Formats: sequence, C-alpha cells, structure tokens
Amino acid sequence: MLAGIYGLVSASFFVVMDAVDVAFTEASVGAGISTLLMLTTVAMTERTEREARHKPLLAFIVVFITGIFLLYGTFDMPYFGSVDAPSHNHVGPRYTLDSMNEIGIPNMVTSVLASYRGFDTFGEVTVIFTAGIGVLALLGVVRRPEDNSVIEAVNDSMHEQHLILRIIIKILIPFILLYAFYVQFHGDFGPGGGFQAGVIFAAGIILYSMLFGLNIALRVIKQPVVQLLSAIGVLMYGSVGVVSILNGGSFLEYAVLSDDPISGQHLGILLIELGVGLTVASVMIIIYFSFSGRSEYRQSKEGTSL
Amino acid sequence: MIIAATLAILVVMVLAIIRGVVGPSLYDRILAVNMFGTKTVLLISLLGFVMGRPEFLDIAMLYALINFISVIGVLRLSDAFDLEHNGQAVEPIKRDL
Amino acid sequence: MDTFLTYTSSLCLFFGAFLCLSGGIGILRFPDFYTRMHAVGVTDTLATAMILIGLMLQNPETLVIIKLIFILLMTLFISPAASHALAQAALRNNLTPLLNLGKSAIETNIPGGDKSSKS
Amino acid sequence: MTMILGLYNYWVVIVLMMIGFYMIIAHGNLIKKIVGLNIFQTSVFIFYISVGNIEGGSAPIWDESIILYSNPLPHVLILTAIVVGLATTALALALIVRLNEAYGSINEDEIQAMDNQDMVNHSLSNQHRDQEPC
Repeated sequence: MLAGIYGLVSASFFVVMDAVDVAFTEASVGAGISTLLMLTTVAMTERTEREARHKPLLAFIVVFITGIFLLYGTFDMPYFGSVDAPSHNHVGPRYTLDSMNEIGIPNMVTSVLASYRGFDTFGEVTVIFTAGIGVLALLGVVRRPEDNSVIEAVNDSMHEQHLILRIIIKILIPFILLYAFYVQFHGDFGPGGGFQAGVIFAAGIILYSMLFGLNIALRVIKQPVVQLLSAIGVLMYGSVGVVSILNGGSFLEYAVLSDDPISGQHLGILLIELGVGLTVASVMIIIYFSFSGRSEYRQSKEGTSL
Repeated sequence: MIIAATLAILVVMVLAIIRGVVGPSLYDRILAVNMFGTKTVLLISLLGFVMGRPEFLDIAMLYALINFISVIGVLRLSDAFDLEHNGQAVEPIKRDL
Repeated sequence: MDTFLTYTSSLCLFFGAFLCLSGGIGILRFPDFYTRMHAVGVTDTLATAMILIGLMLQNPETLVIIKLIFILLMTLFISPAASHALAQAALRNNLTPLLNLGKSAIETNIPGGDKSSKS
Repeated sequence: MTMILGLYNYWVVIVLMMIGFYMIIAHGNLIKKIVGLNIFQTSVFIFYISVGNIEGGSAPIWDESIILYSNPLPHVLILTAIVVGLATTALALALIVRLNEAYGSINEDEIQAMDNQDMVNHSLSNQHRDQEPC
C-alpha cells in the first residue's frame, strides 16, 4: 500500500521538475493501476514471506561497491539545472524553439512524442500490445457463460454491502470517462495525450468492474471487442504511416497528409494519439480482466475441490 | 500566504507518512494513504499557483480520481483476503477490552 | 475590492492550512483507528474546500475557476465516500473500537494495545 | 558546497537505484524482486527528468510570455517508458501467478530446488528403464 504513496511522491516530484506530462502518467499508473496489480498478485499467491535471506551480506557488499563506483562517476556530471549541459545542446533547442512553427502545437511533449519521434512511439505501442497478448496467453481463462440467476444473486448480495459506494460511483463514472476523452483530445494544448487518456479510461472501467463484479462488467464490455480494439489501435498507427508513404512522403511523415503541412501534422497527430489511446486503454482492461478472472476461476476451482 | 499553506501541507504529509509506516492496522495505513492523496491534490493546485501555471489543475483533478480508485481497490482486495483466510481479519488489532 | 479579495483568500488559505495541520496532528495522536478517521475525515473535506476557495479568489480567470470548482465537487463526493468505505470495511473485519470506556480504562488499555500491535 | 548542491540529484538517484538493486539480488521472493525492479526503474525515471530540468525553465507547453523551457525530450522518453513499464510489470506478475500455480511457491530457491529434484528423479527413472530390458 505504501507503494501508492511512492507513486504519489514521485509524481509530485515530477511536477516540481516541470515535467507535467510525466507527472500525469505517473499519477495514473504508479498510484493506481500498478499498485492494484501488485496487490492482486499478492492476494493470489501468498501473503507471508517465509524465511530470511541466505546471504544478505554478500548482496550488500556487491550493492555497496556498485554504489561507490556510480558515486565516483557523478563527479564528472554536469551540475543540476545548468543550461550548458550536453543534453540540452543537441536536439533539445530545436524542439523548444522550432516546434511551434513546424508543427503548431503548444504542448511540445506531444509534438515530440507523436511527430519527431513517431517511430519510437510506434515501437512502444507495439510493446504494450505484445505485453497484453502475453498476459492474455498466460492468464486467460475460457469463461463459461454463467447463469443469470447466479449473477443476479451475487449482484444482490454485493448491492447491500456497497450501496453508498455504488451510487457514488454510478455518478462518477461518466465523468471519469468524459475526463479521459478531455485528456485525449486536449493533449495538444495542455498536459495529456493518448497514453494518459488510455490509462484513465481503463481506470474508470476497472472501478466499475471492482464494485459491480467481473461478470456484469464483462456483459457491458465484451472481451473479444476489447481484444479487437487493442489490435485496431496499433493498426491505426501503422496505417497512418502507410498512407503518408502512399501520399509521397516517408513513413509517418504527416506533412503530406493534407495540402497545408501544419494541418497535415495536426491530422496525423490526432489519429496517432487516438490509436495510442485505444491500444493502451484496451490492453489495461485486458490485463485487469485476465488477473481478476484468473483469481475468480481459481476460487471456484478450489471451492469444487474442497 | 500560498507558500505558508504549502509548507503546512508538506508538514501534514510527513505526519501522514509516519502514521502509514507505524500502522498498526492495515486500515490505518489505508487511511494515511487516503489522507496523503487528498493533501497531494491540494499541494499540486497550490504549486500551480506558486509557479504561475494553473494548467497543473488537470493533474490535481486526476489525482483526486486515482486516489479514490486505489483506495476502493485496496479495500475490495482486503475483503478478498478476508474471504480466503477463513474470515480472519488481515492484520487485526487485538485489544483486550 | 482587490484588497478585500486578497484578505479573504488569505483568510481562507490560513483556515484551510490550520485545519490540515490539526487533522495531521489528529491522525498521529489519537488512540484508535476510528477516532483517527474522525479527525481526518472531518478536517480533510473542509480544509480542501477552504484552500480551493482561497485559490479561487486569487485568480480571476474563468477556466481556472471552473476547474477548481470541479476539483472541489469531486472532493466533496469522493472524500466522504472513501471514509465510509474504509470504516465499513474495518468494522466488518472485527476491528473493535474503543467503546464507552471511562477515562481510566482507556488509559490502561492504550499501552497494551500498542504493545500487542507492535509485536 | 556548490558540488553538493549541484550533484545531489544524482546521489538521490544512486541511493534509490541501489535499494532497488539490493532488493533484486537479496530477496528470494519473486514479487519482492519485481518491486525492487520497479524502484530501480523509477530511479532511472528520476535521473532522466532531473537531467532534463533547466534552472529557471518552465514546463514545455508553449506560451507567449515564457522564454526558457525544460528539455521536452526526456519527458517523452520517460512518459512512454512508464506505460511500457506497467505493461511489462503486468507480464512479469502474470508469469509469477502461473509459477505459483505450477510449483505452489513464489520463492526462487524453493522453485529451483523442486526443479533439481525433478531432474534427479527423471534421470534416475531413465537409468532404471535402460537397465530393465537386459
């Protein structure tokens, strides 16, 4: 649980460091979903740690020596916050000075992410998609469609327990989803973008499935649809690149998408952010559903074996 | 005044962390984390004003949401623990009343 | 008018900061979970409201004020709901409150409680 | 004194990184290893962001009144790294869940011991089979 605090602290640190977009992501990922996943795993495996470590001293010595070497290495590093550090003298000035003229989007992080370094982002979206497939392959369970009466019974019993929470959450969820869309489409002007919006959208769905039960959530959001959407996101990203090749540019060169280079850039960035958002949201939903579906499956199996 | 309020909130955050580390029960920790989260929302909005860039308010809004989601999630999971371990509380304080 | 706004917002901020501090002291000093939760839950909502109102008075931009109002509304919804869920979960899991005891009983019980929880 | 003020961010990063490193090599529990890995990862994030910071700079969102911005490049790299990190963490946790189902333990040493035991049993039974036909 303290990991949640850890995420929050590092996120406020990023705010102090002017990295607004990073703080946004870290807030939603570090404080929310990653803590939940860790705890779900702990709940599914075992809670207590059994024995003490065999050779902590050796490990400590290794760590200490590595730390000393790294510390020695810092003496040659540029001072914190200095303007003439090497990292600010290659591509950094170009992004800060020219991106407004070349791309026309106030948020430089978005323009670097989607346009200047579009290849990187494409690779990262593919990694996320692959990880989603991996989790699905490892933990996916073939679910029998359950009896409606069983679902209703579970629903009723939970209804009494969590009445107040359920009502509050029913009010909140539309706003969460709306906020995700705001983050998605406002990412050009303020902090935000596809990655953050995807995580927030998924968090809304996760909140719903936590309080209303996995089965009801699965009725609302069909698993095959989510899997299809995650693939469509990656496909959308790639096809923007292919279309720009067909229009006579190079891969992911958005300037050729429209007559005016700047509006072409806008169109390309919008489409790409949409693809990123789709993939991230659906992969997060897949991951959460696989984990909690697995634990329910195991509980039901244990119940029958006993 | 804004800076004074920021400092006060920082002090409160330290107090919340102490309570979170000391415990003693699981719920005390969750309470501390919840409090820490709301204080972070305030801190971020105040910082936005200190730095003169009120765009930071978006982040504060996100924090309020995510904090709630994680608290609810942890509570649900602690209930799940409870069911698995034969109705025993997770880290109960046993006081002889 | 301007000086009036500045003074009011300073007053709100001061009050909010004071409430925050008292809540922080409460979470550290109170004897058991439920009293701590009382301290936090009550001060948290009001302190957030005061500080956000103070900030609203500082900045005349409409968009900023709307965002602050949204944060305020969200906190007003979320904070009591989270406290309620926490208390309910604690009660369901047999976390006994210190009930109806005389002062002497509480004093004799606290050290024992702390000892057993540390072990 | 200027050295301390100028370099302390790297030292904080190193301390965090070593904590994570220690958790990875010293703990047998696989989940704790993942937590250590996460701490390690966060230290790298902090390193990048603090390198990207410029004294007196502002958040990299264009505004007419602002001249000096922080370097946006590290922000981009870290932003994607955080989400990718979450996806890979989820994959690792899924592997741990499956390991726990297969071996009934999430302790590295116990799993290793069970594997060795299996290997020994396997080769013993193979020897047995080789000898029997004669």
